[in-house]
Amino acid sequence: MTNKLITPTRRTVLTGMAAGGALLATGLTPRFAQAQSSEPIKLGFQLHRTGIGAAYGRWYERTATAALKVVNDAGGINGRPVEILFEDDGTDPARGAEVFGKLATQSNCDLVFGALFSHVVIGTAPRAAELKVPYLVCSEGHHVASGMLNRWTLQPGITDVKSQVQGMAPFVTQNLGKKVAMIFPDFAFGHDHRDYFSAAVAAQGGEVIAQIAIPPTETTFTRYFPQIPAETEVIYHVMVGPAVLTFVKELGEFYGTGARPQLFGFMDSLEAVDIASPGLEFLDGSHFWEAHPRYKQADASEAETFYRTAVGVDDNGAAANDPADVATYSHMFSTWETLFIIKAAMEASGYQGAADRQKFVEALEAMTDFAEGAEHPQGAKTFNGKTHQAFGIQSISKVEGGKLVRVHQTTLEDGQYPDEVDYTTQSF
Amino acid sequence: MAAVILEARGLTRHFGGLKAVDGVDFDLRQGEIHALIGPNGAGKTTFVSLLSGRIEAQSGRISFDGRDITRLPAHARVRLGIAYTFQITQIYAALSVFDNVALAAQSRGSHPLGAAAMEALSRVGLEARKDQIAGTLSYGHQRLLEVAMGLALKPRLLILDEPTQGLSQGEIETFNGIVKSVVPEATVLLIEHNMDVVMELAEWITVLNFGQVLATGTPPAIRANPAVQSAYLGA
Amino acid sequence: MIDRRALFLHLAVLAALLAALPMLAAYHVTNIAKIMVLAVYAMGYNIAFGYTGLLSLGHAMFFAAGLYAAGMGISLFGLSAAGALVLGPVAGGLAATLVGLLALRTAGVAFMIVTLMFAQAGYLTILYFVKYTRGDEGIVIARAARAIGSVDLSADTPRYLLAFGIFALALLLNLALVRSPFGRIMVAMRENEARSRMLGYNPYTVKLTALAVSGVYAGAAGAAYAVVFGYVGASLASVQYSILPLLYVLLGGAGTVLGPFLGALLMFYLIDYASSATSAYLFIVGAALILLVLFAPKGILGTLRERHARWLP
Amino acid sequence: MQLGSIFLLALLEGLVSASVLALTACGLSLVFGIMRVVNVAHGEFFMLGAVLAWFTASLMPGPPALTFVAALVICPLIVGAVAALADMLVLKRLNYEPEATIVATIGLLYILQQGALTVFGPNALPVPAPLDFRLQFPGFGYSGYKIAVILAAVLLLLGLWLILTRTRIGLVMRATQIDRATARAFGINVDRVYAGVFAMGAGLAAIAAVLIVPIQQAHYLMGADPLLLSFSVVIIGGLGSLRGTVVAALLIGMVDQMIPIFMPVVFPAYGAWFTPTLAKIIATLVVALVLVFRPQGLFGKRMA
Repeated sequence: MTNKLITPTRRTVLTGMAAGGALLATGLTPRFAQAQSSEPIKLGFQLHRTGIGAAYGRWYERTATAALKVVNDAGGINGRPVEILFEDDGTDPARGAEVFGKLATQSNCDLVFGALFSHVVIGTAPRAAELKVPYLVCSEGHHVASGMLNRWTLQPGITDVKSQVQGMAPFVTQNLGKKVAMIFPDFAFGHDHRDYFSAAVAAQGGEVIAQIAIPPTETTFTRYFPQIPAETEVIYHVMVGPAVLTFVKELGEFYGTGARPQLFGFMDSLEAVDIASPGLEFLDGSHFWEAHPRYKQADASEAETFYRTAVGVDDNGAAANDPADVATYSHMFSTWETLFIIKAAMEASGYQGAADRQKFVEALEAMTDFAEGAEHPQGAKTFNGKTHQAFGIQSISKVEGGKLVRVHQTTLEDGQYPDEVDYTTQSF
Repeated sequence: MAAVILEARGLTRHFGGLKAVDGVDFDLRQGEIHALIGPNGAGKTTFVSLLSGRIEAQSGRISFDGRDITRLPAHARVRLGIAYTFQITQIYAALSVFDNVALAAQSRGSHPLGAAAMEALSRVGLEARKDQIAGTLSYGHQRLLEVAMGLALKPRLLILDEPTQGLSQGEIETFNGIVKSVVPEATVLLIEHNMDVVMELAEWITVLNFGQVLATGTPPAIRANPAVQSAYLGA
Repeated sequence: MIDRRALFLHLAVLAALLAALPMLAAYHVTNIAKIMVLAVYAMGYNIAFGYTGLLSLGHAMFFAAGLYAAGMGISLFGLSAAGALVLGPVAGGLAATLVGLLALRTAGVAFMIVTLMFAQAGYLTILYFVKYTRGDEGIVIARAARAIGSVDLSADTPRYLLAFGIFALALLLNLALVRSPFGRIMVAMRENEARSRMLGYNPYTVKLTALAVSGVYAGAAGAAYAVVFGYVGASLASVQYSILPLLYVLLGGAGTVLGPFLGALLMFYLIDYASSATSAYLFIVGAALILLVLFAPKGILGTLRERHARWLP
Repeated sequence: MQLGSIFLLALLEGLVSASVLALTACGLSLVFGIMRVVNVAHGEFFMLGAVLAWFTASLMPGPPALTFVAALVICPLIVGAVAALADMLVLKRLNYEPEATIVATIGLLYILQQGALTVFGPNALPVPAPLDFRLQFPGFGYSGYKIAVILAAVLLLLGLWLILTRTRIGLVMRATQIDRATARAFGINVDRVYAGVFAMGAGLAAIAAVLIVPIQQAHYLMGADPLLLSFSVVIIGGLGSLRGTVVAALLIGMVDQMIPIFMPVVFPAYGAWFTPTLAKIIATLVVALVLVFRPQGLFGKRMA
């Protein structure tokens, strides 16, 4: 076992002294210094390998591993090789904090990144501040930009939900309809959608005429559909968890082939689910938000093609070696991009080791733009150092013949909102 | 004659169609040793269970020392001074002999606890075994421990349900001595099959049959009662 | 009445925990602090289950009562950390008393299911009041609030010392409780309820008292968790957090004072080490439960007491 | 929607969930009634049935209707075998001591859950419905398969009832339930009966799960909900009473479906503060209170 319960033991001190003595005797001290600086940079990854987030976790791990290979092939960070240590957090906040501590203090990782589920992020963030270790989350929650977390927690790789929702609203009201019924899970993530979308729709002159909250433990949904008012023009749905497919299927059965409102959904509902699954035919013609289009679009950039190949995803957004293994494509790019941002910020701050962690955060806070390219295949982004939040371009795709085709892209301005916090005024 | 300490009137308990106890009137006088006898299934154990509160009466009334206790739960009756020892040995098998008796003494608020517990143990001759785990005692000793727990409660009424069952002759003699030493400070109600024990100890006997009182009186009177004889002999 | 050897053993364990602090790596300082807090929770569980024989599947509710009393007290009402640590046990005891008043009308299997149902209702209640609790996401307690006087409880050493202080107090009180006359009555209730009733003890009040004490422990642990680790969330009120103390107690030894700590220590590190090798740690928890009830129902210290050290409390 | 349509929809949805619940809860009730074992892993047997249905359906060639029928036969058998094994290896050795068996079945729950995750992965696994037609009612459309589920469940429950009342197997099971020792004296192999009953209980959960997967998909965390609902059903119906279980399943299944459907119609504030989550809280408390104040259930007689 590599874990040391009590440090330092007499034996490790003795071996250390012996090794040092040997080095001095053979006059190899200069090479030793060089060896120290070429020691790998260790990045901890808080992974949802088990628990409710497991479907995402698998793809987060694959994407981060692919990005790591690209980084190392290009010479690593500051000329040093990079390692990622993956540790399962069970998608549980308490375990998340423990895992963070383990990665930071036991495995001596330089920083930790990768968490997706909001409760894990929120449960872990205090630990990051206590240990003064940067924590880069890939969660799309509004918790970072809302100011509830701390200076050590940042979300530079993916847009937060408030911005996403706000960016969507004009398209929905202008193209689909002005009277919206919302269906969302009755917990914090769903409430974010409810609150921010209702406000954004109102600002566009539309109206949310029904808010249907569904309890988190629910497995069937038909019984909620009669609450959708008859005059509804658009149904906005955002469901998460394993029951989402049921939700969509039941909605399809409910409306059948008859006249139905327009459907606008968040891709969260169908991440890792094949659009061609039995029962989903009725989604044809409906619209989805996507952060990153799952199906390779006709105008896909070179960077996009490179990214797909590197991660091992085919043109339909499934694993290249198993077409039934559908990716969580709309979210997983965040781990890729976050790794390149880590590289950029470490190089900008001249990061050498744990002592430079604060410099790393400051360097990241000073960043403002990420240009589209192999490092940012999802698209260009701005980064707000004060709120620690990145803002990117969102896509709206339409289901056509069992595939998702992009019909609209938001601009960076669409998703802007006034700052709610200035982390840079907080002490480290 | 001494004052009546416990009085039951019209006490009834049926189980489905079985009239286990059926309108029994019963008096117990302060300081006596009273035996309750009757054939198997006569309702003796049910009757004392009603007195001790382990089973609730369907109708009738029980008063103890002038106080109506009919609706009082069992543990509250114990606190009033009605102690009950089980027909089937019910000791704390996993605890030490001392702890068994201490639990009884503690319930009465005896102080100092240790001395009170040891006194009860010495009255049944188990003081040397105080640290032994109760479940490892011989059967006879377990029965004596059961009695010691009853004594440690310092009861005003001690109900003993077939206490000598399974005891050797020597143990029965010890037991008889213990019971005699309890009165007249306390009163004893004894369910017993062993007629020798009954005749040696009881000052008064009540005979139950089919849930009803068949006869009641002094030992010689009961022995001479033809109804009792026919009930017992089946004649 | 406390055996000298027993007192010495417990004081030695406490001394060792204190002496270990400067020697432990940072990672283990936090871990042991967490283990001590969870051990307080498990000790409370043990008072109900190990000593009184009440197998509850709803203790997460009592833990959460302390957790949320402290967490919401601080974040919504500006309570001090010290105040939260006092409020937590009160809330835990109150929750346990309320649940006990109803649940103790049942016994055995029905008691397990009733407590499970109450805890499930408690969990859903946290989700329902999402405006105040932030539901599944939970509340982060500001670092500034996690201090007693000028001592920052989010730093390693004060955190460890606070957890140690609560643990030491809980352990010594537990020792005193089980060696007190009331402790003997709790065990009597576990061993033979009918007998105990016929010795004049009211099973309902005895069990209710034990459950309330158990709730006070759970609430204290919950409050300590909130203050020391700064996070309060619904997942800490889920069924899993009712099973956890049961597992610790079964492993360490039900009805032993040190068992819950030993169980928590071993289980925590078993899962921690296993999680680097395999993600199948649920399997380990499941297998541990089954193997324990099959082959070592008395747990480590219970078996030790039976074979070698009868004096172990 | 018209009130009549709403009522029809509520009725249909209520019947679907009641029929599946009745099958699942009968399994739990059977095990409790005959073995006096509270099986906390019951929901995981349900889950296992569902993921195995996906496995069978995706491995076997042939049209969905054929693979589905195959799954309906194969999955309960496999799940039953797993249950029988658990009974022989664990529960029997615990001598069916109530508290120890609960702890052991909690352990089993974790093991089965982890096993399903390791073998089948974390994704929701869809199974195509063997019947693919929709019924259009005034105001809403409805899956034809769901109607078939109701019919299938009724037939299966009838079959169960016949087995229990009209066959030697049922007689042996009832004899064992009344008195283990006497049953043994009459030459009944009690060990085998227990293993069989435990397998049958798990098998019923598995059948229910196979019926439901074309509607709900299989997922390794799906066992919790049926477990809690089954507990509620068995408690309300009276522990160990099959008839009570079926009646309670009907009641709970209906109420569970009807609240979100009818409350918005009759109660305008529904959704504002009286959310479905609050309805669930109340339902859970009601079940707990029934167990406290009427442990024989709403439909059972108090035992003397």
